[in-house]
Amino acid sequence: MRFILRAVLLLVLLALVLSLPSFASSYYLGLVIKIMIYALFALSLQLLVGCTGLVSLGHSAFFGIAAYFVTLLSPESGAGNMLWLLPGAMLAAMGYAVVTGALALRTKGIYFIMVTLAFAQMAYYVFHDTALGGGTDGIYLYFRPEIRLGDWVVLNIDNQFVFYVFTLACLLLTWAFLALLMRSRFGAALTGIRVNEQRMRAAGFSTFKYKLIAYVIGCGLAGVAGFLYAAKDGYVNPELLAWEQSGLVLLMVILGGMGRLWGAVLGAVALTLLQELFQSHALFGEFASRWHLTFGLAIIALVAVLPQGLAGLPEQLRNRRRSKSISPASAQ
Amino acid sequence: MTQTLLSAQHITRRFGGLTAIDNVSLELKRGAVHAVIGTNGAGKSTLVSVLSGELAPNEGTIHMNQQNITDWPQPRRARAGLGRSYQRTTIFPSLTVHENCRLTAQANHQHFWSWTPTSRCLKSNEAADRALELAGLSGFGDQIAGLLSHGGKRQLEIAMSLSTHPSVLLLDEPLAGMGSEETDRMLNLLASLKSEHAILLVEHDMDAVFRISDEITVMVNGAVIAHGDPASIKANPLVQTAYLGDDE
Amino acid sequence: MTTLIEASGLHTYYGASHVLHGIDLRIEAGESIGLLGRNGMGKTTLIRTVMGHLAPAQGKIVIRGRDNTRAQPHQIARQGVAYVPEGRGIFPNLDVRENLLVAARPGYKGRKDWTYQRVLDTFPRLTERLGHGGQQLSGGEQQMLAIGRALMTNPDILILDEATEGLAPLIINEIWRIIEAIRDTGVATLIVDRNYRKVLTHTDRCVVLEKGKVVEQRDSPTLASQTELLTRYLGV
Amino acid sequence: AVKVGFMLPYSGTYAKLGEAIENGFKLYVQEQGGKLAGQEIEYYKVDDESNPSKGPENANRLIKRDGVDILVGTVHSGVAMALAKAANDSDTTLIIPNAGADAITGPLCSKNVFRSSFSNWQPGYAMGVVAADEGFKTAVTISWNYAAGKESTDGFKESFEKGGGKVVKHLTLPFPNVEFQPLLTEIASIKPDAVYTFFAGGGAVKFVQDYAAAGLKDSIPLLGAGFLTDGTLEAQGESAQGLQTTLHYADGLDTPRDNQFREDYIKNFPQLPPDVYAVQGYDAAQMLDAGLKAVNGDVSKKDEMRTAIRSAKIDSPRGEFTLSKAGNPVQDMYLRKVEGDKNQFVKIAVEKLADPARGCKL
Amino acid sequence: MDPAILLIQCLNAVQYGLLLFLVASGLTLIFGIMGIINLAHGSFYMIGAYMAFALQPLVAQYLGGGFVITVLVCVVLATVLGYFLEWAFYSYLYTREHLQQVLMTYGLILVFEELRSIIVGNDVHGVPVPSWLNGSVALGDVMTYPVYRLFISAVCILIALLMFWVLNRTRLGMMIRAGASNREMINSLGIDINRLFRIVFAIGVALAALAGAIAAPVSSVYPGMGNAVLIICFVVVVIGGIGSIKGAFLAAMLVGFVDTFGQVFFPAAAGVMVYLLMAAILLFKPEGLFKH
Ligand SMILES: Nc1ncnc2c1ncn2[C@@H]1O[C@H](COP(=O)(O)OP(=O)(O)OP(=O)(O)O)[C@@H](O)[C@H]1O
Ligand SMILES: Nc1ncnc2c1ncn2[C@@H]1O[C@H](COP(=O)(O)OP(=O)(O)OP(=O)(O)O)[C@@H](O)[C@H]1O
Ligand SMILES: [Mg+2]
Ligand SMILES: [Mg+2]
Repeated sequence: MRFILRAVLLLVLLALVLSLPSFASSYYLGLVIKIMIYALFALSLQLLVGCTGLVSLGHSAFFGIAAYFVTLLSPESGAGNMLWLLPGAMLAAMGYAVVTGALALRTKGIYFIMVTLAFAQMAYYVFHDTALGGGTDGIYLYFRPEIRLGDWVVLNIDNQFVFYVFTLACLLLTWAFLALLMRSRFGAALTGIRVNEQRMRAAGFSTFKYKLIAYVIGCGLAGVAGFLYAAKDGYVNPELLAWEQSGLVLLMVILGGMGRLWGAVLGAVALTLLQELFQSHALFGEFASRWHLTFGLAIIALVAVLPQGLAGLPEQLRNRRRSKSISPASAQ
Repeated sequence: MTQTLLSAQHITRRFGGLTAIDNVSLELKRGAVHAVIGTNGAGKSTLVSVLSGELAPNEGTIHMNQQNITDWPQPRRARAGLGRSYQRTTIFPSLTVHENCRLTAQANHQHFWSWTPTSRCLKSNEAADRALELAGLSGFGDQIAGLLSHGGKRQLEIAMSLSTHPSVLLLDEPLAGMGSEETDRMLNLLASLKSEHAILLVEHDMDAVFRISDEITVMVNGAVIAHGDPASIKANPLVQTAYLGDDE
Repeated sequence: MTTLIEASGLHTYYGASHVLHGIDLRIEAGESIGLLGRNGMGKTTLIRTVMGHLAPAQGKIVIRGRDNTRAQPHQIARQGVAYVPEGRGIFPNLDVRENLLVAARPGYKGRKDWTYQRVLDTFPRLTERLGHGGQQLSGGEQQMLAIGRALMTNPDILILDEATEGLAPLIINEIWRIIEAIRDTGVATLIVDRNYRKVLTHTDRCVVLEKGKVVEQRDSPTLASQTELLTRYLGV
Repeated sequence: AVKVGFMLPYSGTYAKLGEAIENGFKLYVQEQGGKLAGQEIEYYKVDDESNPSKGPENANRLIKRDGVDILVGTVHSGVAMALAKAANDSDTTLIIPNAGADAITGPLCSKNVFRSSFSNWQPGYAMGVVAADEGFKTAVTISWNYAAGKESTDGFKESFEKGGGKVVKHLTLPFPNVEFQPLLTEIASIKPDAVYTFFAGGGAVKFVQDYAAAGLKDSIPLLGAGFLTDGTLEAQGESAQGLQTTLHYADGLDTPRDNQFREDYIKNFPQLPPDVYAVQGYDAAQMLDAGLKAVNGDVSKKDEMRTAIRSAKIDSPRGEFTLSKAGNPVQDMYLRKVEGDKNQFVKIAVEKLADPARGCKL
Repeated sequence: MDPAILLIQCLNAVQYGLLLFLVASGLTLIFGIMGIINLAHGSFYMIGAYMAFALQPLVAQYLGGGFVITVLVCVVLATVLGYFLEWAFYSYLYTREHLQQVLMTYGLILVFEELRSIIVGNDVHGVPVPSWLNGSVALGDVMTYPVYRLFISAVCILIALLMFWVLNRTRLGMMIRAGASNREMINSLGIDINRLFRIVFAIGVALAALAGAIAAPVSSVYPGMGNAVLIICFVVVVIGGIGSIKGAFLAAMLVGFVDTFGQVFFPAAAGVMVYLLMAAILLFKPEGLFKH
């Protein structure tokens, strides 16, 4: 019963998502694409933060490296081939992740946060201070990569709708992949490591290996998001690697709810839409240019009422209802 | 059958200026419970950590099944059959009791690219069930581990150590916080495990120690002051003044 | 004799799970009480409720005649209630000396029986470890520190939850001696310990809990002789 | 009606500049009776936060969501790059009222992109000429390690060395660090004849203060691109007095056109001084007006409109200017000197200075 | 390099390091010791600086005081603000997941920054150096060194010593550290942890504001100034080892030296030098220089 309900819900959702381009303007389609890219990005971080307990404040580095990778290696006069650009971008991100991850994982907790930040800042300054990627001005990607076999163009994502579907597919694949991963033994081990690493080692798990693999996978997926981002706007800038960007995606994960995959997606949707909402002159008039204020207050309010993030809301309500039915007793 | 599974020679471990373990040697044999007792701060927990690979010794070597494992990291030793429990409870409070054990049991089935959901991993489910049963927690499988009472958590701690089918068990005060009933059950369990395992038992409960152990090592201030069978230890005046006291 | 603590009709929940089912407990000044019961029967929960760490859903806690049901733990502590928790609660980032000194305060009505020096004299082992961080202590050392720290508050009642857990027999005897000494100074004690025989010998009265209810309450010597009761409730 | 989209910083460091630009633009439209070429002007606004990584989407808010005909923006070079890309992709006409990135009217120049301000190269080049004229032989350049700084100091170097001087060292510090002390010590140890610098906003204030506090101001003249002392004089106070900068605008130009502009501006926006940013906004509106007039307000005739803008002669408060092929003003660069709270006009440093537009294929 | 110049650069490094410590001091308390990840710390710094700017005329007019009175007024107001904020926003976060604090303090940054824009505007403003500190000393033949910077250094050293003393030598310090590691236990010992933490938080805010107010004459006040110092403050606290004043002080010095000489000797890599330093230190000492 529950399963059928879910399946129907899913189908309706899917139909809605697929028909979106027919009624949304190209701007809103773009907005949805952006949300999906951030959702993918947040998902990749959720694997680290929520699932493995590796709070990284340097995740934007991998996003940015992949974005720069496609942009720098795409030909200027025609579309590049996604068949190697996408894996290449992922590999570039993963390569940096292997090196920095192996080092950063020697530390724990807040120190890990800061070391990841440090490595991200290093990457940031490479693009910011050298001419490699056009310096602070950034560089353009003139043509979205396409899938090409020999001379046969299998998929061209130039069209906004195609790009939309392509992004959606990437998001869903990533989501499904992570969901499977977390249900597998590997995922269970990650959960164990998050909760109590000492015990996992005592049981016989080489936790370092697990963490490193999770880290590299997460960073590779961030690379996918970076690839899509570069393809979406065709413009990359060092600010893509800035710590503010890492902070933003971390906020998405926290707001959405840690440890639950769909929390990351919810967080990305919520944070992006809130920004959009408060910046809307149509709704807020002149006050829209003071959107930082409303946005900030909204975040504070959300933290206040959602101790477990958006994804924890149903559980929270359930608990509330239950504890109402019996007389309440709260631990302090 | 007395086969030596684990032997440690001349282990020394220092923390800064403090020598927590001072030239300690001991052997763990299949079929025997080897108790390590000693004053508080004698270095017993440190010894367990050194044997299990959590801490590196400053000096000395450790052999397991005739292999030199001194340089092996802890997970590798664990996979080779070395299990330990902790003096301070280290469980996964957010998971259920059964999941706790299943998770540790999976250490024996780490196939990276196996994608079956954990809940359907038969072998580890079985191992978990068995371990819970042994530790006397079979009815509690679905309870959230963090909500167990202190004693319950201690039992779970043991169950988790057992779930990986270790051949050598290092138990750091497994009876602490357990009621008499559970203590009894635990001792019976140890007695039944003895035939297949080599067991190192760190414990302050002297009744239990003298009841179950075959061999006792007494440590004071990092050094071994006595070693022998329970009767001789009980009679040893040195041990009495340093550790046992003149209990009624 | 005046009544120090009087708890009546306590019901305590953890979220949805109902743990204490209407417990009454009275402690007179200077009295020594043992709390017995199997694992998970609610001993710790009762203590934490009395200490103000858990809010009872129903019931009343009265200390020295004043209602303290909704009082914060620090307010309870300031009325002369000292607590040595299960698991000790040592401050890992403070050294031994600081762990003791941070707790120092005159007791109710300015009592000052326990000085830093007296505590150290009581636990010579701690004297050797003064500069060590709380985290570096062995289990037994930590336990001693926790008791010493509780004494630094010059309490009228000392609540000991599994105070001898993980201690060497020698030390355990020492601790029972100290408990006895504390009793002699007129400090009330509330003791939870799995060694029920020791509890019975070192207390005036014992309360037996089962599933969050008081099922038995007698003079310790009387209870000690009732083997079949003990077997029923404690499984011995 | 013609839809004009402002993509400007309304928050953060550059918020004030955004405001001035918008004011300037609106002032011109108001002077024309609220209409350009007979068309009502509808405004749309987006806060670009001076964040390039949000640039493309912010640009698309205006282009795609609001469907604007003309884009006006922005201050930050990186954001302007994003804006230019979005404008190119959608073939929207863009007028840049400040950002000076050389590339926009260089290798990335495009038929639909114009600038009413300057290229980073221009003030630097002008100052190089002045410095060489004054007989300085050696100079040190200093800026943040970012594109704008590099472009400006390169401009200076080009003309200064052409004039026989030598830039002995280019000092940089990471953006947005403001701990200048080590570099000031470097300067003191090199003892050049002059220092040329490119800083703006808070960094400019601090640099000028630190430079004076380190006692260098009296021994080594400090030269700069005009932003060093524009909108920052109140904060810089005494330490800025006498500094020489080059820019395409100055106080005390004393032309009827400029006096009129200033009077009107102060009347309309009493709380803000008429500054170079207001002029740039004002001229952006003039450029748009020139284009719209040529097509009688029909914005769909994009090519004609753009050709008209490109060939227009703008009667700016700063003095008349035309646009180069690449869309950048060909304008007089002024040497100014700080006197009180004014960047007082001294002389024309270079007449009709055109950006070389290196790499532009138009 | 000429030895005199080298010496001056060392002075610059020390001075910068001290300034960093001053800004990071409040963070050491709030983040390092209480364990609250407070992103809004930079905002408190900004608020201090803007208060110094905005209150100066008012103080002169109504209290007839100069710079010192202004700074004192800033500190008092900041303490009140901190006390209020802890009560209103932070107090209910202690029992939550640590990262929730990140989210909320991020919200606070936005609010503070926008309020600043609404109240004071977006201009850059200078804050005059008090006249009695307005001199300078000659260094070498062309350079001079402002007395005010020496004054800042003196204040930094004073604060460092004071903090060290309070935290390590006084009972208040013990209570703070104890409360940071186990709130429930310190509560059981009769100490009102909520009030204690509220006070400590307020002191942390006051320190940040003090740093802002004192640094204002050399840094001027400008939009976004708070966020610019935020990350470097965290770097300082973390390099030093969380919870260690001594460590934070040393780390600030190290960062000062690395940054100064990085700019001089490796200008191309100046941006990454500090981060390289942090990464290197944490890789060899995974818990900072002085772990607690
Ligand atoms: N990480 C550490 N750093 C410094 N000293 C330590 C550390 N761990 C333990 N010690 C010290 O080493 C000594 C031995 O400690 P250990 O925990 O092994 O004792 P133990 O025999 O298990 O005592 P108990 O029976 O009380 O648990 C103690 O004095 C303790 O203070
Ligand atoms: N934090 C908690 N949340 C929910 N339930 C809890 C929690 N702590 C304890 N319980 C439950 O409350 C009951 C009483 O626990 P309590 O710790 O009071 O028992 P106890 O008598 O002290 O046992 P022990 O001798 O093992 O310490 C147990 O069933 C336990 O599972
Ligand atoms: Mg031990
Ligand atoms: Mg208990």
